[in-house]
Amino acid sequence: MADYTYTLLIPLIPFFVFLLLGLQGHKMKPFIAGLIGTSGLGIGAILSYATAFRYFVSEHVAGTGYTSIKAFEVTWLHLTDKLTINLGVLIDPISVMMLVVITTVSLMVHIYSIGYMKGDPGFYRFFSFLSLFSFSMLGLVLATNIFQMYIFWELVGVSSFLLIGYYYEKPSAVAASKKAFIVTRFADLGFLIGILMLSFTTGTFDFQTLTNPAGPAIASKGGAVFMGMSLLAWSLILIFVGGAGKSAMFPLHIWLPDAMEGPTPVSALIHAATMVVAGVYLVARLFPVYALGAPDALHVVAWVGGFSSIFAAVIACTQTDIKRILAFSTMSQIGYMMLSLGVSGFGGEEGLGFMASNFHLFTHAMFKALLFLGAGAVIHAVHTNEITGMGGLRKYMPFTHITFLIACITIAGIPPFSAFFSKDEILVAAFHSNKLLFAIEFIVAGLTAFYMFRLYYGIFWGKDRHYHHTPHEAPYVMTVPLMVLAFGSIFAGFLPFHNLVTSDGLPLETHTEWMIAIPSVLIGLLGIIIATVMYKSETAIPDKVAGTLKHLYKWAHRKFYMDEVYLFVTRKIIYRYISEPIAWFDRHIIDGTMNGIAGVTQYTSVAIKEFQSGKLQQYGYVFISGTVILVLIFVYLF
Amino acid sequence: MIQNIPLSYYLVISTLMFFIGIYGFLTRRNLITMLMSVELILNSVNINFVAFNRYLYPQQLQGHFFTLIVVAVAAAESAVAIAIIINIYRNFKSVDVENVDEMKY
Amino acid sequence: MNFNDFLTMRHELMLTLLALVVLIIDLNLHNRHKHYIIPITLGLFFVNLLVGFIPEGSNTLFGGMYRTNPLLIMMKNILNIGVFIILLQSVTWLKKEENREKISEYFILLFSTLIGMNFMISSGDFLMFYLGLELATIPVAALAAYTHHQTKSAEAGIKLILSSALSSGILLFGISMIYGSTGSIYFDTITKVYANTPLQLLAFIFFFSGMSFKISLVPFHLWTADVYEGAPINVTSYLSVISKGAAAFILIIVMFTVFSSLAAVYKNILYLIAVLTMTVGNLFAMRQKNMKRFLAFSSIAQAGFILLGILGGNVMGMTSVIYFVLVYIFSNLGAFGVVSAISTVTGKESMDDYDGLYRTNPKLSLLMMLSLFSLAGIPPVAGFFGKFFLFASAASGGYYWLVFIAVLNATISLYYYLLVVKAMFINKNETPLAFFKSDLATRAGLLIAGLGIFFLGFWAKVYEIISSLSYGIMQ
Amino acid sequence: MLTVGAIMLTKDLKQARLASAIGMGIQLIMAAVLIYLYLAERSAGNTAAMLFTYDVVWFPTLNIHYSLGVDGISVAMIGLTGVVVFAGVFASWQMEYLPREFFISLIILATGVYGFFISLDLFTMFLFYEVAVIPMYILIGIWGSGPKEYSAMKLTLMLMAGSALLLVGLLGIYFFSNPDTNHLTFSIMEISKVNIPIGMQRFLFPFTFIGFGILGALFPFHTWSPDGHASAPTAVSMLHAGVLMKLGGYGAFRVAIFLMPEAAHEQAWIFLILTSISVVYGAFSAIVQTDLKYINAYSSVSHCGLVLFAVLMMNQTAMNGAIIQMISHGLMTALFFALIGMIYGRTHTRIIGEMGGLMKVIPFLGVVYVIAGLASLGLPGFSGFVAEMTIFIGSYQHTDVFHRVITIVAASSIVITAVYILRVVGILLLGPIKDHHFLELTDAKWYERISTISLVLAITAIGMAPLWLSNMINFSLAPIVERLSSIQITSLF
Repeated sequence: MADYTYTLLIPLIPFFVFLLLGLQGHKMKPFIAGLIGTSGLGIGAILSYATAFRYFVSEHVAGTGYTSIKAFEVTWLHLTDKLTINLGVLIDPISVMMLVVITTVSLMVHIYSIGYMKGDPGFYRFFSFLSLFSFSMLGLVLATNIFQMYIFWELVGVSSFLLIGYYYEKPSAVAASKKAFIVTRFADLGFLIGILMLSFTTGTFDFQTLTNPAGPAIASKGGAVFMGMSLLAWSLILIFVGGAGKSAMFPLHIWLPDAMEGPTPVSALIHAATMVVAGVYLVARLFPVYALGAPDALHVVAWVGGFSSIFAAVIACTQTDIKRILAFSTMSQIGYMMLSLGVSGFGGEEGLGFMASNFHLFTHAMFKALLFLGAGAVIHAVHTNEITGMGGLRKYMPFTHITFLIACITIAGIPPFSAFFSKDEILVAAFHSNKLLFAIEFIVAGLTAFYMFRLYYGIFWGKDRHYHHTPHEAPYVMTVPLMVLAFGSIFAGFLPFHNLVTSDGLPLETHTEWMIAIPSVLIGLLGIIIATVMYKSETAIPDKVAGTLKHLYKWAHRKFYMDEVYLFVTRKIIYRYISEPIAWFDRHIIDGTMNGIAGVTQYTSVAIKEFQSGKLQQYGYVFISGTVILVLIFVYLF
Repeated sequence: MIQNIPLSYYLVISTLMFFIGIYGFLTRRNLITMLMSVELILNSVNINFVAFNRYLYPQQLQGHFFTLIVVAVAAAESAVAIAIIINIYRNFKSVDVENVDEMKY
Repeated sequence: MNFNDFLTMRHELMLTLLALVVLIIDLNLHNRHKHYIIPITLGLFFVNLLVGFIPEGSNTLFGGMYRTNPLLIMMKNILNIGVFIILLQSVTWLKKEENREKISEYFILLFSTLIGMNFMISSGDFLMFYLGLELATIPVAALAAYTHHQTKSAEAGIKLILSSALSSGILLFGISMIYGSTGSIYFDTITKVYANTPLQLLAFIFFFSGMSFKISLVPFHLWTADVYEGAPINVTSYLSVISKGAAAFILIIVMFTVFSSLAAVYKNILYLIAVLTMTVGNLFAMRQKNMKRFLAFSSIAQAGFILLGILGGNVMGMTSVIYFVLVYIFSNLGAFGVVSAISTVTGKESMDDYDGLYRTNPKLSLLMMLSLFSLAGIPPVAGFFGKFFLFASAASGGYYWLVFIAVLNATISLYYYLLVVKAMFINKNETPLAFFKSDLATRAGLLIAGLGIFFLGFWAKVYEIISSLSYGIMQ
Repeated sequence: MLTVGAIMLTKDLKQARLASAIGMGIQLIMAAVLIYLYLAERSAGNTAAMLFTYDVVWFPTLNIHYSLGVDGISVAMIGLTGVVVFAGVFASWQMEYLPREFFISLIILATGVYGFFISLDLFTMFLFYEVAVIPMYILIGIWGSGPKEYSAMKLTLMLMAGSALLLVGLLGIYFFSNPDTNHLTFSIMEISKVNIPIGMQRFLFPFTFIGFGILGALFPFHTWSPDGHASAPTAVSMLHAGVLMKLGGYGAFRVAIFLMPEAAHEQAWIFLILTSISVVYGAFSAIVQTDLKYINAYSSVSHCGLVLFAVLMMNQTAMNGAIIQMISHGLMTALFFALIGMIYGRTHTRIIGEMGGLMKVIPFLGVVYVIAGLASLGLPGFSGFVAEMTIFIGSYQHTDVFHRVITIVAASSIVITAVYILRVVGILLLGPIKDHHFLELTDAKWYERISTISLVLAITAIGMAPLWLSNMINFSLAPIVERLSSIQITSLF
């Protein structure tokens, strides 16, 4: 067994960077701060690559499956005899894959940010938050037990909160960060309750014990039945709620579009490549429990994923803010991954979906980060987010244009770019599992190609707009990461994922099913063509289409009024009909009772003052009556 | 001769005096009269003591002594009370109890 | 009468002597030099106080009419201490021009009542008891009317003398019935034969009403506030502390010895009366603005607490009552001392006049606060211990709900005590009472009270002594 | 060795603020040393339930002792008190009106609290309890703000009413502490060895529990808390919410549950419902408040409700969580109140609507406020998380369905907490600056930094490395839990 203890450093380095920058950053020159942050991540990335290499290649004994290795573990908190919260490092295929993804994207984003955030007064703050996020995210993926995951899950949430609200003087950013935190927090409550139930049924937090197919969690089949499903299934569904919140699955997705208020590199890192896929990772992590212990829960995952993906894709077609389009695209793609997990089985051929999901996660991280960073470069150049304020930028920003185009083609699923492979396998898995889900995904593939190219054309083609100053290409510190990611987007598809990341650790035989691949490519192309027709040069077609599908368009444009529903629930129901009445009740009824007791006492005090009339004879009366009453009571009662 | 009068007669008298005293105390407006009513009460007690002693416990003298002492104390009490009543008269220009209610509530 | 008998009756005899000495000195002093009486009397009384502490066993005199034992001596000593503090506190007041000619009167009357109380405490039969009671009451009425040019004082006097006459009448009527039904006025004899017959119950209730008047239990309390307010302040403190304390002592002795066979019945009465007294006393106290009246009602409420100890009906109860009275004497004298000091110098007695007192007279305010906290039963001052033991003894009798009501009442009482604290410490006042310096005697009086308030609680020895003495009696 | 009491008595004589700062600093060091010594003793294998005991007979006839001693729990609470008092003294550094009296009262208050935690005798405990309550009146009444007299009176009277209940409970326990030999005792350790008759327990338990519960802001007896906290001066709010309210939780398990386990089992469900109402209700109330102190006060109601809730769960983990929660909430809420006081001292308003964008002008306080907020909503790395998670997991391990369901109800408060914390942070610190006067504000002074940093350090220290604390508490909880579990649970429903 190889020693992986050094992997501990991968999350710890960003953590120390965070402390350093957070406490001392304001005294540093911005560039130094940026450099420290970047180099911290750089070391992490190198270590991650080394780990990946060792794990998958050099230390791997050919012919055997990949096992999970606990590289490091300490007890953090001792709860009961059985339950302890440990902190540690777990090395297995998916965590190693995530390490690579996170450190790569994060490193790129760090480098990019040096250019993007130049001149911002909170430069060091930005980098310290980025480091905090990297630390949390790495801690999350390396978690050895579900509770450690929860811990870092929360930390990820808060660093996301801090980064979304980075421009804290902007009310919309503040509102967005608040929304993101509260929505995910709500989801986390589900996660927490899920953990509680899971730990109660299984008596452990540890992933290795939990996911062991012969272990108690799976063998128990979940204990008591509640509303037609076992407690285990319920707990898994609740855990999935947590994942859905983080991964912006319907109906907990509403925070994601707003989260685009954050700086664009943040969107690229957190809200495209890493944090939002934490939900996928969570389900993948617990996959054996889902698949073997409670398939019911897995169905929920699949359907939520499927619905989210089409839901988001439709909305994406109508949005005009380029970052929001990308955000909905992200949601849609994560829906894919979820669905893929949902339709997967455990072990062997059945586990295709699992593999595909992780594969797609990997490729998606590359191309989506690329898209966001590209969008960032565009925004950096034109100072607006609105697609209507852009056009004809390909002349001014050639690097950005090319890389963006690569990413668009990738997401559309055109071979040989990476997403073709991952998406194809998802479709295959869905096809073998549930035809309806397959159909949905098939349509989504077309929609994806359509809205991505709509975006692409909107930005880079069409007429020049009135720009304040001539847009110019971003500096190299920004374009180099674009190119690196573009490289990743193109070639990641050739990684032998089916050998590396599978549900049971054993290699998986895949073969391209042409009956599915060809139609999917075709529908992707169809989407591209439609988009080309409609948006390459400005025509009246889009308006006409929108006019014919008026209601659908309007609904989709308003994101199916989900925000309004939430506003109604929070503002009206919680605020107006729960909190305010409770506060009123507290002030007037409870407190009123307490004051009332005092008031009654005072009142009585005044009411009986007539006894003390100052008249001697009345005193006599009272005296005599007192005696008489006592006599009556006691002589005749006893 | 005394044997012909049962104890209860004395007791009835003394009880009547007691309650007349209380009644007087509660209804008379004049402070002096009130004082006299109190004396009635005390005298009813005296009758009680003497009667009990004579009828029930003739072999001892406790009741008689008690009576004597009560009489003496009552005298002292009246003296002080009347002194204060005079004082009241000086201050209030009246000995009506109704007027003596400066302090109340 | 030999020397031993003198020792036995030393409290009473010394006081009688003292009263006579004061009288003689007074007769021989020129009008201008009357105030010399004050230090002389104080000195002599202090001797009396010390003599009181000479240890002495149990003894009886006059064929059982007078009896004494260490516990009773203890009670008398406690009263002596209280009187001594009062005397110290009244020096300033006595030195006033208007009182010059009446200084000796004050002392003589005060000592007479104290003699009465001592006799009452030591009484072995109802005759002695009655004598002591009247001796303790009638001079107080004269004292209440001491400042005869004030209408309030006169009113206080007449209210006290007439009400107490009525109550004595009723009490006597009760005694006469007791005599009639048992054939004796000796406590020892009565204890043995007393039973639960209606007549004897009736007699008991009459007697109890009379006693309740003395410690001002509701509904026999109505005279209290008026008399307290009208009487000169030092007389008020005497009434509220010494008279009440003595009455509480007697009540507990009588209840525990003479009427012990009625315990089952009288406990019900006490329960009722205790609740009434605490509640009504508190309710009235809440509204008062005049400090004397305020303290009057507060002392009514305190009397209700005393009943809790009696309800306990065991050694603990007895100990706790005596201990409580001791603590109460110090606490109340602390409060009254401050009120008296302020009233004597400035003539102000209203709570509103106390606004902002802390800024000008911090020491007085602090002592006042300590005293009030002690009265309210707040640790670490002695009142807490006093109250706690009372409650404990009631609880030992199983009266948990009564304890609960009592503690709630203590909470209400805390409310109005805090009102005074608030006035002194919190309320802003443009024109607070000016700073003044009390004379030596007053300060000594206040200091003793303050020390007592502070240390009595921690000094468990006091409680232990009382407890051991009570133990002897209860056996 | 341990006579914290003695040290405090000498300290009472010191008067100036410097003296109290030094005194409290010494006290803090003492607390740290105590914790260290305690751990050293334990690791040396000393397994006695109470360490460093000190026992003097006080009232022999009643068998009242002045009995002190510590176990892991009280050591932890003393550590908490040390930190909070220390921070409190620094937070009120610039007290101008009657400073000497202020610090003396503060120290008396602290004395009461320390005494309470180290008491092993019910009488002493009750005594210190009341000692701790009364200075509050003076402190709030004189140095408070707003309707201070009303609040002070309300607080004092309600707490005293609580002590009325408590006193009945304690006396009842006393008189049944040794029914066989008639040798009554107030000693907690001795009473824990006997079984109070079940009938009496049924009667006494509500008294005792509600008595302590009022101090722990148990619904519906919590209304003193918002008013009291809102009116109190900074240091007093800190001490009160931070430490004094913990007396309730501490007493509830040390006395009510430990000494009357059968009744506790029987009646727990009633109080569980009440406490879970506290938890959720406090949080909901906090959402709509506009005064910073009210928000925090309701949040305290919610958090302290969680303490009592966990105590009532009566298993080792949950109770452990309860104690950590006490410490954690004590630190956090003290930090909050300190910050609110500092912000109020600058902006002269506590209405959140009137402020905004403060992060820009007072970044230090802003950052600390955010930290406090995050700690309060249970972010990992801070103590709140440790406490809440221990409570929830512990509670959920209960075999009874009712307990598990109600745990979920209580757990839902974490979302509501997030809502009101973020609401405040959003309005208060972030966004544009509302009032140009705010631009002239200055950031924290050195003493304010000492105050806040000491609290933040404590919060993070517990949040990062909770194990030693948890183990220390666990060790001392073991006998209590053992006693609880030895009871035959007779029909909960």
